[in-house]
Amino acid sequence: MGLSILDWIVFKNPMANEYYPFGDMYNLPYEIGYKLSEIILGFVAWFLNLFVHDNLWSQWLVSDVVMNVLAIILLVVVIFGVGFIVNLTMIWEERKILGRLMDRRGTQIGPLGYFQCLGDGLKTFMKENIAPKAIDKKIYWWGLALVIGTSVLLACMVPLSGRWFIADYKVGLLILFGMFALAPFLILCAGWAQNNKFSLIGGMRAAELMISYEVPMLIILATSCLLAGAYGINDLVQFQNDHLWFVIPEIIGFFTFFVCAIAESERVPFDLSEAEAELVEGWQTEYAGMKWGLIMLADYFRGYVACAFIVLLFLGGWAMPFAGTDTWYAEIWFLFKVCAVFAAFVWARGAFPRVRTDQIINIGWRVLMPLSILNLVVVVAIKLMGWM
Amino acid sequence: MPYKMLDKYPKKFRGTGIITPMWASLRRTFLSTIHRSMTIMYPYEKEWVPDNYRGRPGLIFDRCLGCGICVRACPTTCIELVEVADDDGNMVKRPQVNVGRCMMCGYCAEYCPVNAMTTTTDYELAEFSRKDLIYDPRRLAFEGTNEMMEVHLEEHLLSNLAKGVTDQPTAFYKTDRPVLEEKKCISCMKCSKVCPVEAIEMVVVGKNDKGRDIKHPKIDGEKCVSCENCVIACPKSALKIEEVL
Amino acid sequence: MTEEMIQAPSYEDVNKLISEKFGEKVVFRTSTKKNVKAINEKRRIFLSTDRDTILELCTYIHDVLNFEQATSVCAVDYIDRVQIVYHLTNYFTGIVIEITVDLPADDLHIPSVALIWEGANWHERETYELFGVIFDGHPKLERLLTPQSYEFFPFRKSYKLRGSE
Amino acid sequence: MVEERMNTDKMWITMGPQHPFSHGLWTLRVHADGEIITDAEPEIGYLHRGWEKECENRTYAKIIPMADRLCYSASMTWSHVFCKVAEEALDIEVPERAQYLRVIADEICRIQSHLMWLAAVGTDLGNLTVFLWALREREFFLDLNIRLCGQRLTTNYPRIGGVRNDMPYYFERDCMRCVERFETVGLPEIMKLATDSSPFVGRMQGIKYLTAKDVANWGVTGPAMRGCGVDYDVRRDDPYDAYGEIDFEVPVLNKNNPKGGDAYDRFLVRLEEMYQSCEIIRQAFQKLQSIPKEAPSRVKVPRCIPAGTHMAKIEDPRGESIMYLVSDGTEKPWRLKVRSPIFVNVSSSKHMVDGVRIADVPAIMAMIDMCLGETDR
Repeated sequence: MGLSILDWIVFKNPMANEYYPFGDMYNLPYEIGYKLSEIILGFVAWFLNLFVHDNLWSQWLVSDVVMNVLAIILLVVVIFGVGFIVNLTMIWEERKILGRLMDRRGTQIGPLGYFQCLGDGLKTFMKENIAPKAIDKKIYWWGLALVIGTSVLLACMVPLSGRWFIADYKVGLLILFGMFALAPFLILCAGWAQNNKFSLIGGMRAAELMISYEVPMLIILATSCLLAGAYGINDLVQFQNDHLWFVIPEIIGFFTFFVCAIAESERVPFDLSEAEAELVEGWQTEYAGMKWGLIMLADYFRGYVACAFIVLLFLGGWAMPFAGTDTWYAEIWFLFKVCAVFAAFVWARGAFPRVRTDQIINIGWRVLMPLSILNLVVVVAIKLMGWM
Repeated sequence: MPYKMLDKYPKKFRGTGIITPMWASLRRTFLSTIHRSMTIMYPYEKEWVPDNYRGRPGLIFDRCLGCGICVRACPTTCIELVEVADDDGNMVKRPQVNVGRCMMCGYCAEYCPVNAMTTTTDYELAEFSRKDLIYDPRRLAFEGTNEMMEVHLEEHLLSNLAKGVTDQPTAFYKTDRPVLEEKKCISCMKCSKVCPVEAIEMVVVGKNDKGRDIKHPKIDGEKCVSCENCVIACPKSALKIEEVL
Repeated sequence: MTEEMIQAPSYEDVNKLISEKFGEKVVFRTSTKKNVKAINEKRRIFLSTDRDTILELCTYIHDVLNFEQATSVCAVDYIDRVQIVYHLTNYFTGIVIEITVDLPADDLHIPSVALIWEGANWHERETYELFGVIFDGHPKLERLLTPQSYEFFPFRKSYKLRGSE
Repeated sequence: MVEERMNTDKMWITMGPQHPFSHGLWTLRVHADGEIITDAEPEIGYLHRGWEKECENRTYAKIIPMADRLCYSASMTWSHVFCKVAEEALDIEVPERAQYLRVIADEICRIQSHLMWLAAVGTDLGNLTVFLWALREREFFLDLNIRLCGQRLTTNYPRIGGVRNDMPYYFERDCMRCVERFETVGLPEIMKLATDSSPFVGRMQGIKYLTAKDVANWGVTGPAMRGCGVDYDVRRDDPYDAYGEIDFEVPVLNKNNPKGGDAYDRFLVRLEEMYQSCEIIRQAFQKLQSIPKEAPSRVKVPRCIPAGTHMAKIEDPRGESIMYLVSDGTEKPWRLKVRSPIFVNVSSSKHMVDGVRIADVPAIMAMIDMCLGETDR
């Protein structure tokens, strides 16, 4: 190893790394992380090497193990960072579209009002952080942490393209959905732990909501997987690219899933568990200060995941018509689709009032459930006829 | 006269469910994107208000008589008369308004006999301390005062209306005049001292037992503005306002 | 209900029926106002009675004359006496009956009409807390607007306000 | 530990005074069995100012701006009812031009008050778009208020014996443009989100039927009463000012329906009332044209009111408002009693929310259009 810095930062092929975690799959964020870690570690190693020539520390720093560990850490940071920025964009998008819809201007700070969310976050940080005395402390804190944690984890687990993923599961959809469906349970616990009647009712409503829409949602998910013949997200997208976006054969399922997804991410018109006109702030009533801010953020993460689900299941994921799945802009294309779906979420929020608990159960079991079964029947017919 | 809407929306709901609201909101989204949205960006652009807007009270300093009608008309007692120097350096009485208590009812402008008090279009009144909210007579002057900001009191007398006269609007300061109950008068001359328009002249009506002049106030109806200062000042309640109806 | 309900009794009906039924116990007052539309068009009836008759009178007015709404119940402190004023409305004719009952200042008890008209409930509670008039038979005679700890009745004339205005 | 503190059977939930559904400071304590309400207890008094007592220390003219402050969105009708009662005491009739001007101002006030209510219904049911669109429409009428009397909300427009000023130039043109726009563009657009939207209607339909008999007995007045089948409107059945000469329809639903009306009926009645108010304004302007512009709009009244007892009633946007005046011959009233419609309507909220879900409470209470200033006085 020489004295030149270029001897230390050589930009190796990350897949040639001995400990490359993704097998034979190319991973873009890992490569970004790997290159970053190479720059960082290479620079440190070169600097040490200036003083002590050919020392072991420098050699160790640029070894495959250290490089890999730092690369994985940076991979997570990159993926989370992108997810976070997408999240902020979606908050901005919602506020802007909702503003236009309500005949007002929306956010104003920064270019096109983009920095308003940052300002609001800062403001929320400055709020007093209150935890009531008569709470069940463990569940109060763990419920909060898990709600936020699972939401963020979920958002990170959503692959943006065939090369942008955190792990490649063969049953990726199921794992994602399992994590997704965990939240109402945590909300129930958190609502109970606050020793507040509004929170309790909010938590109960979250559970009530869950049983009414999650079954049709899961049926449609299974239907899509049936159509594609796989549970893996990559396979699903590839199948849609090869044949047809599922929104066309599963048009019923698409709309049903759309409604369910709004309910799952607990947004207006299905935000029963935090219905502010009846329950103050629902299950978040006693979470003050930045706790509330993080819950809000987690809500948007879940909204992002719900939109991503719709895009993956029905709108072809990152597949571009006539260009395939391996385009250089696959991630951007995917996120664009997600934002477009989210715009529809916002649109629904602007147009409709909140529904009642009995109405959501009625809708869930009398409308969404038969529709999802109908969707299944259609898909089975398509499969049997061998059209796809 | 039939119902205009209830017939269209009878008991049973026949709307188009979810399509209409979604369409309406989408339409508005595009409209407010293409055109301006309805809101105004307040600190940078302000809503136009007509001249008859009732903002804080304003004062046309030179017109004011210092009669104190506004002080008595004010429902929140936020006006008081203070002594200030006028342009010639003489000390005169002029109203000072505590805008912190003012509720912008416009009574001072309405009852002012010479239209010296006006309403103004000034509505941005926030200050850093309560002391700053007290507007002295000079500060009360408003730059853009015009005729529209004066409130003209135009009352009609019921007796006139009964006679069929409808084109003679008047006001209390044109008709109501103090009258003297001569027995009670002690010739103290307090009334003539407090009169802001010097409408009271003390006239000798005779001599008393000790040979001093008995002076009774004589009120000049042309000058009088019915401010009641003499009525309040009279130690023996000899004067009272006679209302013309 | 012994007598049959008249849904929309006219001004003359009300006057006649009440004077027939109650005789001297109810005093009719007449208004001398000439320019008030409602009085000219005979939509106001002014009665005075005493507190022994009021419950019977109100029951009769509600059950037979179909005055469905107790528009307001209020008290006026005349220092030597307290007057309770009832306004009762018939929805079919728009006639308003005004009943006044004088109570001696040292014995402020009057039967409650809250069981006849549910709407009079809070009016009576309010009158109780502001004037100290006790409505016998009221389902829940508690303070409504002022704190429970108040021991005085703020709307009486003996309760002076501070300041001139 | 936690089990000891929590009663898992039924619970009292205190909705208010800082609850988003309560428009103002009041408390509705509900006894809930899960989500079903079995009992309720309204509590008011957080805003009690002793208004009536304060009036006893004020001259009659000074009470008018105070009456404006009884209710922020119906200030015109409150000062109107005070002027009515003082005029009754003086036994005078206001000039005809003033009567029509009062009618116009009253109806502008009614429309903007109802739009405020529509906005509140929007937030209560969780649709913020209705809120902002209704406020947008309301702004036009508040601008009319500025043109007419100089202020947006606290109008201070009627005077004992007339009105403050005659209408300004081009007011009729502006007002008719505004009304026409409201009828053809403004309100239909909001109604597309409200009456045309099945989720919105679904929140109100079938919620708490109230029968006409009950409603009359509870003393509920205003649109809430007319939606349940009681056919009574002070403007028509006990006409004051120029209302007797104007031809308009009082919206009443479920007139002969023994079941009574639900929240949706009460909702529709108010919407129709806005249309009728537009019609009243139009007719009032037509009638005004026959009265010369120079005609008196205010008469001079004495400062002292002769002794006696007087009562005036008016149809407020929220119901029937009454003032009962006892004058003693001086320039200050001896006693001024205010019968606020919401005061009585709130007292019946105990019965109104009985047996419904917690989610329905905002929908039901929104239909009586709370305003706490006049409730607590």
